[in-house]
Amino acid sequence: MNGVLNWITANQQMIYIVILMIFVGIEVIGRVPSVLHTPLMSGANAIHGVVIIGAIIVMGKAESDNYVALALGFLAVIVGTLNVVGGFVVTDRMLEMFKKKKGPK
Amino acid sequence: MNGVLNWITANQQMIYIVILMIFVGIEVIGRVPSVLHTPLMSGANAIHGVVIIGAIIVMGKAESDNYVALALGFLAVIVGTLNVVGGFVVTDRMLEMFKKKKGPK
Amino acid sequence: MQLNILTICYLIGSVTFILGLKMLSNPATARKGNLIAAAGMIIAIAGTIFLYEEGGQKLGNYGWIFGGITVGTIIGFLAAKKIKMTAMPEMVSMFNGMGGACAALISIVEFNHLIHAYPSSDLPVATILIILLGLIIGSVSFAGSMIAWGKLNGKVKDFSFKGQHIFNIALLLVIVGLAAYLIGWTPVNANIIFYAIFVLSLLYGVFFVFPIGGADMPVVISLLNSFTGVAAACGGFLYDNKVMLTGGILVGAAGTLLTILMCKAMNRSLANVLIGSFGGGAKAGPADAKDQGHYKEISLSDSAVVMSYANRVYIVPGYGLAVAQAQHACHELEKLLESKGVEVKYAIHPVAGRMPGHMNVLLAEADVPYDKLLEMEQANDEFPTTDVVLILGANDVVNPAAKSDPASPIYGMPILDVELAKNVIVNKRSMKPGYAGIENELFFQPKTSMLFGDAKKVLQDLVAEIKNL
Amino acid sequence: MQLNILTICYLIGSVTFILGLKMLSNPATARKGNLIAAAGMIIAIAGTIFLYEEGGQKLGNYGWIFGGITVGTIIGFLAAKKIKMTAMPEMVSMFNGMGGACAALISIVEFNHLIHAYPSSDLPVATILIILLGLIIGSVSFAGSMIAWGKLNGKVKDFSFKGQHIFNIALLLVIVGLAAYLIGWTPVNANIIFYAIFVLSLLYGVFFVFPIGGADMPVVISLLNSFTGVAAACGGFLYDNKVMLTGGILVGAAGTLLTILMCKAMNRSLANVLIGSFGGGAKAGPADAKDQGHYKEISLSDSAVVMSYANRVYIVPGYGLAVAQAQHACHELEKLLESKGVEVKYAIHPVAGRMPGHMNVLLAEADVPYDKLLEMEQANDEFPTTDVVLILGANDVVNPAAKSDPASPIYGMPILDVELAKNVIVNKRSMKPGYAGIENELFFQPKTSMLFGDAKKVLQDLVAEIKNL
Ligand SMILES: NC(=O)c1ccc[n+]([C@@H]2O[C@H](COP(=O)([O-])OP(=O)(O)OC[C@H]3O[C@@H](n4cnc5c(N)ncnc54)[C@H](OP(=O)(O)O)[C@@H]3O)[C@@H](O)[C@H]2O)c1
Ligand SMILES: NC(=O)c1ccc[n+]([C@@H]2O[C@H](COP(=O)([O-])OP(=O)(O)OC[C@H]3O[C@@H](n4cnc5c(N)ncnc54)[C@H](OP(=O)(O)O)[C@@H]3O)[C@@H](O)[C@H]2O)c1
Repeated sequence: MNGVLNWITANQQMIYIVILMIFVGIEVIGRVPSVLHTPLMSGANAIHGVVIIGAIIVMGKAESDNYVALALGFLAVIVGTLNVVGGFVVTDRMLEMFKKKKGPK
Repeated sequence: MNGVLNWITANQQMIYIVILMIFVGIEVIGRVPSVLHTPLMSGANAIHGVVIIGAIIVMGKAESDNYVALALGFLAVIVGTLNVVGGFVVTDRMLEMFKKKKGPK
Repeated sequence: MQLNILTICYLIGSVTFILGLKMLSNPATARKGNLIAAAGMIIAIAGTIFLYEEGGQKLGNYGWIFGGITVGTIIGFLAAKKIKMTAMPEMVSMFNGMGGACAALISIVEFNHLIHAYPSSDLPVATILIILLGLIIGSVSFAGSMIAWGKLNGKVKDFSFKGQHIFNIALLLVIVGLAAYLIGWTPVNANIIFYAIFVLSLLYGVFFVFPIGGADMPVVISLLNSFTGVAAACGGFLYDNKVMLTGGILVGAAGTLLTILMCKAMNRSLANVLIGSFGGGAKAGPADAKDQGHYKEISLSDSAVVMSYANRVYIVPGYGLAVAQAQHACHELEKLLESKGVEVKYAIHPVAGRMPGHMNVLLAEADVPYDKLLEMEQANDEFPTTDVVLILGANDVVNPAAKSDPASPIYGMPILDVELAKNVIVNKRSMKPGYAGIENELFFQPKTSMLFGDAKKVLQDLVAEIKNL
Repeated sequence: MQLNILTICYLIGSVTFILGLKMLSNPATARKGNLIAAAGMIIAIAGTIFLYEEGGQKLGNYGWIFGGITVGTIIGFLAAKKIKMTAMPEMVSMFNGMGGACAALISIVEFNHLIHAYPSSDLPVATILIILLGLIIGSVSFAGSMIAWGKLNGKVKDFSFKGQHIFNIALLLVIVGLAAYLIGWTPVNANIIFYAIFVLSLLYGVFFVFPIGGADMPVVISLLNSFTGVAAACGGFLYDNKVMLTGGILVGAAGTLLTILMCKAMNRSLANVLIGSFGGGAKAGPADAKDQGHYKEISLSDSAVVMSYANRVYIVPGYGLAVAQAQHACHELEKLLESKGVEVKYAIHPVAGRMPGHMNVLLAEADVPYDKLLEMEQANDEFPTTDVVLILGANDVVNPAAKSDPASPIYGMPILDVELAKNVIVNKRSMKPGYAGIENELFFQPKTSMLFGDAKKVLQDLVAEIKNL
């Protein structure tokens, strides 16, 4: 119990950031029209590709004789990049179709 | 320049909290109907009464022979409380008129 | 241990503030939201009093603290309860000023601590900076709110002199300059400079609000409100206190947006409000009143007849009704007509009066049932089937120029389309323009007839007339 | 110094993510939003590669890093470019899975570091906890996304066994139990347990998605999407890395809300989707098909005539059009009719097809000009003046039960009121129900005539017929 409390105090700023971020995440997309659901999902998908940063760090810290770490890290970087690049490109393609709409607008 | 950078890194979590809070503040009231403008203003007014906490701390830390500090602190506590109590009570009174509306709803 | 619990109290406080504000922006939940925020506030305050420590050192002077809180609570509670509903914006302004004062006082005390703790040659820069911010913003917000308060209850008259804006900017520059000097050069006489800044900030607050038209006070108050929020946030930095920081920033951000939304509702820009160019317009308005053709008047007795034999009468209340304090007389008339089988409703324009919701508050005070108040869209749908529209001291909100004349300052503002009704009776004291200071061609339309006089008096006479029919 | 710049890169990243997501939720700004977020991502990644240090120690293995990034970029770019528009949800699911895998891999490597650094008796609890969270959520999201991907491109069939849900819950409990054991008791064989958790998590992901109907995959993908977000946030905790933390949480929160919004649009509850009770409905549906009275059929040639002599023909595309890949044939018909002076438009229901915007994507692929697509409200206004409505493989979205029958699972969902038009021609292969698995009385109305057959084939024949008129 006390441990938890100490942890909370120690990480209170982190906790604030998390809570506020949750509010932002919810509020920010509150008004999305349903035709945008799929592109929005796809865009969000690309954003969590930020996990790649973790992969890069892992990779960069791996001792050059620790082949397991190197291999896994390498794999992680690849899939992470897939998530980022693929995600943003697919989203952009989906959104092309809204281009025309803007014209008349 | 460098000083600023160091300051940013040292307080990065604070900065995150401030930035996120700004987003939250803006998003959260984005859809308010104009008839609620005044009560909302009044409610927000009550909330910044949180400054009273600062007043309490000042008051509580004042050496008991430092009469200036005591007097000013005492004054601060009073006006702070005015802001908080008055603010919430007025807002509540303003909002009474929406009570009836809920009935038919 | 206790500090941990305090952290959680503050966490709860911050979250309730956000939720409260969110709920406050929706009619169905608004009241609950206010209470939730209040609850969070109590938790945060109680936590501070009993759990706060600095260097293992608890707070002292409990007597003073509780004394101050008690005094503040009693005064605040009574003031808020006693005040007339229509005078509430004044109250808000007053309380906002108190918040600003509180922030300023904190800065003063902390500054005194500082200059006793350190030789004024090496004061901690960051701390001084925050203290100064709190002082300046707090003082401006305090002084400004007091002027706004005075204007709303008529104690202070609008007043501006040539080059006022230049003067204000100059004043602001001096303040900033002194602050920079105090921080950068940390002079020996830091003390004097500090208090100079304090006084100048108060002065700036006064001159900032002075030139702005009394009608725009709601907007100004909302702006000062967000100032106070920022001042509170400074306190949050000073004590590394999360709930002050988040609460302050939250109000700062939301308040700024709200200010902008308020201006939008009257479709004006914030700059336009602050520089108050409407004042100029007001003078220009009546000038070209002549070339508007003729208007016809209607006698009390005729109006009495028209209304009591109508099926549906809609009342459009405006600022004039508030000025004349005629809400009760108006309710009288409504009840009387209803008793004669006439359907009476009120068409409420979102920015009728001088604050958002002004008419709702006004009529609520006279116990007009809420479901008799129609919002603008709804009313506009029903005007075509309405026999008589009675306009009581409203002007801009029924001005067709908002639709027809792109040159008009109110062009683009949605209005109540009273022309759709069969007859329009307008009560005001003269042909003078309203807030926006512009002519209203509605008054010159064949459908329209004018019923001059003070709203209260006219309504009372109308009631008498109808009784004697 | 460099670390300071890195902090700022991360700050920029976080803000662009928020702005990007905000802009993505508005048609006018969506595309720009996506690019902004992408830009922020690049800044954050580049910053990490060149500026990140740990204990004054820069990152190494640049060769591997750039190699991996290059490979990933090429594959990802090509895959995203080559894929057919209609197959995009699959792609999203695939990429989402990759993100999950990445999170899981990170956890594995970090865990290995840990057990070499510490005797497994005193592993740092908090770190382990976060590592495990990343592992579990990442793996579930990876495995689940792969199954969803398989279902969408038909490689994996729906499959469920009795007590599936119990089994899943049990599985989950085991995982949690093992994790708790690993953290609480830090046993010597931590290694084995860790990998057991890994495997079981993958398994859970598979069984979590298996029983859910293929049609609900968009919802599931959105849910897994938010899972991956949380997994990424774990990484953020692990490295005390703000951009990972904020980005992850942002997606976690927004994704969860989006999932719920998607369900609302089809008006179902999330629980209902996950437990997949619609499947049951599907069986129940056709049973009571008999007592629906009679429907009339129409011949190809007749339909050809009716349409080519109409003034206004509206096409209602549905899931069937996508199944038949008939979008090009459909565009053919449209152009042909237009050349005959018939006004042809498409009435798009927000949840027609199997993903939001499915029809827009489908028709966009056949280069149907965007301004030919009407949104539901608009279309419903114009149906009364429409001669022929041609329904191509749509069913639920034109089912009057949504308005008339409170018992219906789709009751309350807004629909296209095709009954308002003069004639309705329905093309589908049989009388079978659609996604919701319920009868559609529209087919039995006098106004309606059925034109059976695969959409693509029928459309091609129609074109031929009309040409020979
Ligand atoms: N609601 C807000 O938030 C807010 C805030 C600030 C400004 N405003 C602005 O205020 C305006 C509100 O429009 P409105 O139509 O309500 O008011 P208005 O346009 O200001 O017109 C009020 C009218 O009432 C008449 N009047 C004044 N005292 C009267 C009395 N004792 N008896 C009878 N009539 C009296 C005046 O004409 P006589 O002098 O001839 O009698 C005046 O023309 C809008 O322009 C709005 O933008 C609104
Ligand atoms: N848009 C989304 O986000 C989303 C996501 C998940 C679920 N849904 C749900 O999916 C449904 C969408 O409604 P909908 O009307 O578009 O589709 P639907 O109700 O599923 O009906 C599709 C119809 O197309 C016919 N069909 C199938 N293959 C065909 C072919 N090759 N040629 C001609 N017809 C064919 C089927 O009848 P036959 O078998 O007799 O041919 C079926 O009745 C809604 O219930 C919605 O809630 C939507």
